[in-house]
Amino acid sequence: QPANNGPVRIGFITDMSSLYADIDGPAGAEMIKWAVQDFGGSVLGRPVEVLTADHQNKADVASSKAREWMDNQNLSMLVGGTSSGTALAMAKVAAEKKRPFISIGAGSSRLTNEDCTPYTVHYAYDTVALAKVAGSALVKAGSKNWYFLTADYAFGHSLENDAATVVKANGGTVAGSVRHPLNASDFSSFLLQAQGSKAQILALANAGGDFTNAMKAAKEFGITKNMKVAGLLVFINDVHSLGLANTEGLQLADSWYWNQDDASRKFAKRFFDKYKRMPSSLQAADYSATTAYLNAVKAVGSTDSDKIMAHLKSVQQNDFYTKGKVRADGRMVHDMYLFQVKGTKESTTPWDYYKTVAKVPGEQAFTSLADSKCSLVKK
Amino acid sequence: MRHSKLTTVTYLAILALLLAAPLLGLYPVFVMKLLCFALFACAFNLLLGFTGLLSFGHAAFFGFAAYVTGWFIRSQGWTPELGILAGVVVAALLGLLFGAVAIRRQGIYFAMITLALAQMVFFICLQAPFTGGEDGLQGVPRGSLFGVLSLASDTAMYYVVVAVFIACFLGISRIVTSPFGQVLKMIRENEPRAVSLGYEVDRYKLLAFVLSAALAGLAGALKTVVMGFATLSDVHWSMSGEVILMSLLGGVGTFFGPVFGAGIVISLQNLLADKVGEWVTVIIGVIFVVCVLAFRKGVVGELLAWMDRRKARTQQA
Amino acid sequence: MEIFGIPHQAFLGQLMLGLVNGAFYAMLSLGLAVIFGLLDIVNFAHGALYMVGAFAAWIMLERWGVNYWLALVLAPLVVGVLGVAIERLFLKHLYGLDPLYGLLLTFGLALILEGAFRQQYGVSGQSYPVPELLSGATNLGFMILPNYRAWVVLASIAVCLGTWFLIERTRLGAYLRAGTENAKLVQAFGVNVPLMVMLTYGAGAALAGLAGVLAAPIIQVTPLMGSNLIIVVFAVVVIGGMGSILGSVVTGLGLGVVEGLTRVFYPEASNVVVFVVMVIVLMLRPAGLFGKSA
Amino acid sequence: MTKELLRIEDLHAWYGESHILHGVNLAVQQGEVVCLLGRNGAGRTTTLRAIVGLTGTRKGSVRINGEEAIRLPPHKVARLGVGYCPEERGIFASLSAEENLMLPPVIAAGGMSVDDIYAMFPNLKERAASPGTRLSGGEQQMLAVARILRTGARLLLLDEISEGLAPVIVQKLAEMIRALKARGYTIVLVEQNFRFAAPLADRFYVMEHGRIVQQFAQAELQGNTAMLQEYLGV
Amino acid sequence: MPAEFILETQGLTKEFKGFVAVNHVDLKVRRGHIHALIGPNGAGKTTFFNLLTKFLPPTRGTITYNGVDITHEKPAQTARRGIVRSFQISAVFPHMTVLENVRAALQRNLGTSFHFWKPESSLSHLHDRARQLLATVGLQEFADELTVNLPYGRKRALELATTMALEPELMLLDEPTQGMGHEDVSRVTELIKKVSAGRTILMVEHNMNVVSSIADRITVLQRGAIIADGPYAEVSANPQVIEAYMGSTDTALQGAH
Ligand SMILES: Nc1ncnc2c1ncn2[C@@H]1O[C@H](COP(=O)(O)OP(=O)(O)OP(=O)(O)O)[C@@H](O)[C@H]1O
Ligand SMILES: Nc1ncnc2c1ncn2[C@@H]1O[C@H](COP(=O)(O)OP(=O)(O)OP(=O)(O)O)[C@@H](O)[C@H]1O
Ligand SMILES: CC(C)C[C@H](N)C(=O)O
Ligand SMILES: [Mg+2]
Ligand SMILES: [Mg+2]
Repeated sequence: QPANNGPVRIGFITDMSSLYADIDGPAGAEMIKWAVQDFGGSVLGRPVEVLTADHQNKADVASSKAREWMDNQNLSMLVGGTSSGTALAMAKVAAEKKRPFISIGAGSSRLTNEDCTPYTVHYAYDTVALAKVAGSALVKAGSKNWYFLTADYAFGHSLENDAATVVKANGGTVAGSVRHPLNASDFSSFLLQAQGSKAQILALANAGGDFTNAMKAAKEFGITKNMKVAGLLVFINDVHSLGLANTEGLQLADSWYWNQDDASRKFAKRFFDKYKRMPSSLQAADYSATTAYLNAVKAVGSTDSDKIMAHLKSVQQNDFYTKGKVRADGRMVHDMYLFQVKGTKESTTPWDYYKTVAKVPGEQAFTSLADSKCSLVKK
Repeated sequence: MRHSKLTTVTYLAILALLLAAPLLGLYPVFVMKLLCFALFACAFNLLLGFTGLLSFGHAAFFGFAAYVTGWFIRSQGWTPELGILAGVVVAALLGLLFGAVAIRRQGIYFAMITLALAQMVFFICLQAPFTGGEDGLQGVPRGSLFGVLSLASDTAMYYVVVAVFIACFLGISRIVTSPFGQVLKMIRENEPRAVSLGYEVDRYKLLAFVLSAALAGLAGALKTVVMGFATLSDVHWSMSGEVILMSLLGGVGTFFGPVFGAGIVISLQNLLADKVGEWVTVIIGVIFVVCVLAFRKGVVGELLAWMDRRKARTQQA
Repeated sequence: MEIFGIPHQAFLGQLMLGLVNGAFYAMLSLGLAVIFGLLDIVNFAHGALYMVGAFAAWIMLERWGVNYWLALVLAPLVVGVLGVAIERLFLKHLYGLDPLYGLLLTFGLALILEGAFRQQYGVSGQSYPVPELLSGATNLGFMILPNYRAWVVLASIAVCLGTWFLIERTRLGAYLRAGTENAKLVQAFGVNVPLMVMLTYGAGAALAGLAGVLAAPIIQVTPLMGSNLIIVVFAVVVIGGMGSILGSVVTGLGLGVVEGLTRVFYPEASNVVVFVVMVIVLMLRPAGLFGKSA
Repeated sequence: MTKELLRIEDLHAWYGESHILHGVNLAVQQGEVVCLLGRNGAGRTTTLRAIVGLTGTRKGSVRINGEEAIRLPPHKVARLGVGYCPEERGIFASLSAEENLMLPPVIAAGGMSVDDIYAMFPNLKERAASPGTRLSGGEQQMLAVARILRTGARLLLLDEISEGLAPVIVQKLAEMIRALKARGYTIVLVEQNFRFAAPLADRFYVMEHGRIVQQFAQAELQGNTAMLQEYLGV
Repeated sequence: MPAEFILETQGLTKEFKGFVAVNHVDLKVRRGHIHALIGPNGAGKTTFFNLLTKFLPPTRGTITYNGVDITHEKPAQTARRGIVRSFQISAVFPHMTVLENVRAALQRNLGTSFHFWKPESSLSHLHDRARQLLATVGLQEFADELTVNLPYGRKRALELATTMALEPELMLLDEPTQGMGHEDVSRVTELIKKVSAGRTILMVEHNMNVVSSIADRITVLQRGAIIADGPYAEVSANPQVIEAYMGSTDTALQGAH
């Protein structure tokens, strides 16, 4: 348990330099600092400090750093950034040291399923939601026979699994899958393997740089001619770097889009002024989660982890990013969206990329408590 | 041994420091990590410094043992000492395999072959089902030593690590001065001559390799128990490079050099990681270059040489 | 049409990719062999120089719009000059010492180069576009052959043969070979060895740089691209035996193909197949396929 | 009038930190054969190496053909017309015997032709295609001498060339040195084998502990046996 | 009763890519002899030694040692049987003391060389024997010197002491006096004579003074084959030997050195 005096320290460990750095990274860290500033810079009369570190997508780096902060810096709460492998590792340390851990960038549904802990909150999205929202839309649109190109680590595995379940549930079939290392430099041989499968759809169960590179290579090798290539986790940064010409019509699932309402646009504008690009959903969630935590501290009057967790699990959040609630298993349940990338002509202003196809209520998007394998859920 | 009085004093001082470290407010997890790497470097130095073989694949033993130990403790519920034992045994076997292949070639080839074999182990760890791939093995519980003494507290764990480290350090010193160690020395000095005296040098090299691998495995296994995880970083070639740097920086072929080198490298990484980002790699590289160019004996080696010179001078005078 | 139950497109495609990879193995192991042969240094920085070559091409394109063909000449030159600088500043001091020091020093240099580029460009890759002239693919009827990849294979074979000829069949080559064994003595005969060694390292580095430029349009240009490759190349070198230049070329191409085939039949093993081959070869022929038996 | 081809003054040389030569002085006239005698470790080899520039640091003066060579790198020294045959022979393993023979670049006109060389050392012709170090010890020695005869060097520095050779070959080498002298070569011999060197040399220098301690001419040989006995045990 | 000949080769042949370096050599070495092997450069003497000590595998032929066929044994095995060679270049452990050099050889018969858990002091009892051996070669005062610091001749002496520590029955010496000054040559010659007591020595030597003064029997090799075999006086008078090896007759008796 964190000591109840001295500064309140919030830690943020994420990929600052590698393939996920644009999606979250340094800008994500800045969002946490903004949230603290906007909160007034202190809570319960104690100053709030933000520590940040780069885990380079290495679980060992993430968990050592987390442990050190908790042992030596009296860390009150940890925000986990991108990459599920690191998030699972940090969740373990946080549980051992009894500190709230809010995972944002990581997608693996294991965080609130097999590997749930009393101190984990999974805030933004997860692989089940991606599968259910993006996957089922594709199957329903007629892509019945699937082949996966999967990033070979916790996130890719979860996403492939969860998507396969959805495909099968909707009457589709899975022809096979091939796994590529995280941050792969050359996708050609994986794509040739996929090409041999004769499946209708090549689903990319990866993200960030891996997703964009796989898309490009698929084009170069002519895969796009006889297969439909779809991303299961696509961020606005990816669409931006690939360009609308290459992504038009792509359907994708996300938890937030900068242009969805006034509050979002206001946040987005402030972000844009600093970074000359629009925030990703993760960066928005970083801000939102920090605020939620600080509110909880204020509400319970201490940084006591158990009290805070109880509080977080009892109140409804309501801000520009989310209108949801944390469930017993730690899952933050909120609405998810199915977006479609606009064509070059439809897009009128800079970063005007998405149109909303569907808004999926949280209860439908995420695993139901009844299906949860989390030991915290009483059945 | 040379400088025996000074050596004893130094060792006693270090022993005292080790025992008192937690009381002095040093972060025990950090010191434990440091000791694990120091042990790793000593194991490596047994091979490079005392047999003259440069292995560029020692991460394989360190890392694979880390996985094996982690797996037995986490998935099979073994007690830590059994898990560590399993790691050491597997590392020794792996050492036997590596050795059997690599010892057929000498010098640089030996280095490249060990590197390549280690890379193979890396890929196996990346793909094998029990290692957790890129995510690594997470959340390995420390458990209770012999099922009774809980290691959950850092202090308990710390003294166990210190005990193991001291035992191994003394063990290595013994190996080096043993009859076997004498043969290793002959091999390093003049291999054909050793053959002509009737020593089947390959067997001696192999035993040295296996011992070194087993100790490196012990270091990795211990690290898993301390830190609670085993990941690909442990088997990556850069880890093999790091352990070389530690030995080189401290002083190849000296007893205490590798410990010192490990101390410097680990502290540097710790200190710099947050402040300079990727420059850490650059800094490590620069240290490497400086060591090789100007500092081949390493810190401890240069110190010993300096004391030798001084002694010689005072004798002359 | 299928070959062993694998659609022929995938089969030939993988074979083709294997050959392309093999071309890089060949070029890099060739450079390694030249440097090793002549300076007795296992150039661990070779991978990093390859990476620098690719980055040089990419930076030239981004900053100054230098096109591929020009970069194909300029980038190796840049890397060659870097090599000369490395030789003058560092390696020069190691001659006559145990070759292991050369390995360690260049390992340090590799870390420095890699770290510096990581610091500057991060680890996620940069894309380099395929040059206009070579973009597109040729449909050979039985398979689709991306033009650029065909070019890489041809270019690398030409480079390798040229280097082989220079070293094994010319007087300069004889100086170089003798210089590796006893540079002092060759110098005492009146050959300007320091100059020769410097240029050799520069040339070896330039060769790595050239491979880097050739690779840039195929893979992501990342600071890590070299270190991932170099260890496989070491294995290739061990398999081929450092004895002959031609050996490293043949082995490089051959192993690329073996790897490609493995990807078809047992993809899980494709990462390790080269190392497995290495173990087998070492068991049967400790000196490597083309090495002179000790 | 004879000309001074080599003059060494106050030559000091070091290997690392060990100071080996402590001020060597000697001079060799054109066309002369001069022999350096001394015990093992006296510094004779080091003297030759220092002339060519193969020791660590060196100080003093080495004039070859009137040109100061002390600050020149070895390849420039060689270009002044110096041929060096090292004590350890220095045959290259990666070159064939013939490539070894052809290796040293020709630095001046007037060297021996390859045919002459093969006539002098028939073994070499027979083993021409073998890797250099696969030759027997003695064959390597022949090769080491033979290859500097090709280059046109006029000042030959020969270190223990009779070592390890069969008596017939040693006799041949003696003939060869006479023939070279007749052709006007200038030769500095370092020899352990006094009986080989005694009839060949015009003058002798005796070294001890990195210094020249004695010098005498061929004619004075008889009168110096007692001294030689003391220094060399001959 | 031990056989009269300690070592016999039959039809021993070594070819290098078609070049015959050792050609069908039948050699018998009598127990207790100092047997010299001479011959012009490139005759195949070193190669022959290499065959005997298993550093090279023979192309054809057999080697019998003490009645046992050892043709296909490994180098270390023949060493343990009692055949020990010295090298053409001096072979010592430079950064070990003189005493440790000798101990290195004595240690082998202890059977504890794989015992990595025993202390160094478990070897101390060898020191007496080591000092004895050093005394035989006149190196007793140098016992605690580092070997690098010894002059060349003494290194050869040390090498001899080390070799003797193995209690060899048969010693193979390849040019033991090469590169030595005159004093050292006579010292080493004396030494060889001394240590030959109770053992057999086969040596290659170009220095005819040495050969004539200590060899019991001489075999002359030319182009890999034996051209003469017998006592010194007989062999040195053989015109074929004079032509192939000794050169002009007047130097024959005194040798070139
Ligand atoms: N590379 C070296 N490093 C250090 N010391 C050396 C080196 N080479 C020779 N020495 C030392 O220099 C001294 C002179 O050696 P040098 O070889 O010149 O003697 P030499 O008269 O030629 O004797 P030799 O008969 O042994 O050839 C010796 O004490 C020797 O140990
Ligand atoms: N490994 C090898 N490969 C090819 N030829 C070889 C090899 N070893 C020796 N030879 C050749 O075999 C012949 C005999 O060589 P060896 O070394 O036995 O001669 P030697 O009698 O010891 O001569 P020396 O008195 O000059 O040392 C030589 O002509 C040599 O070139
Ligand atoms: C930001 C994301 C690309 C990270 C990825 N979803 C993961 O869980 O590892
Ligand atoms: Mg000499
Ligand atoms: Mg010989």
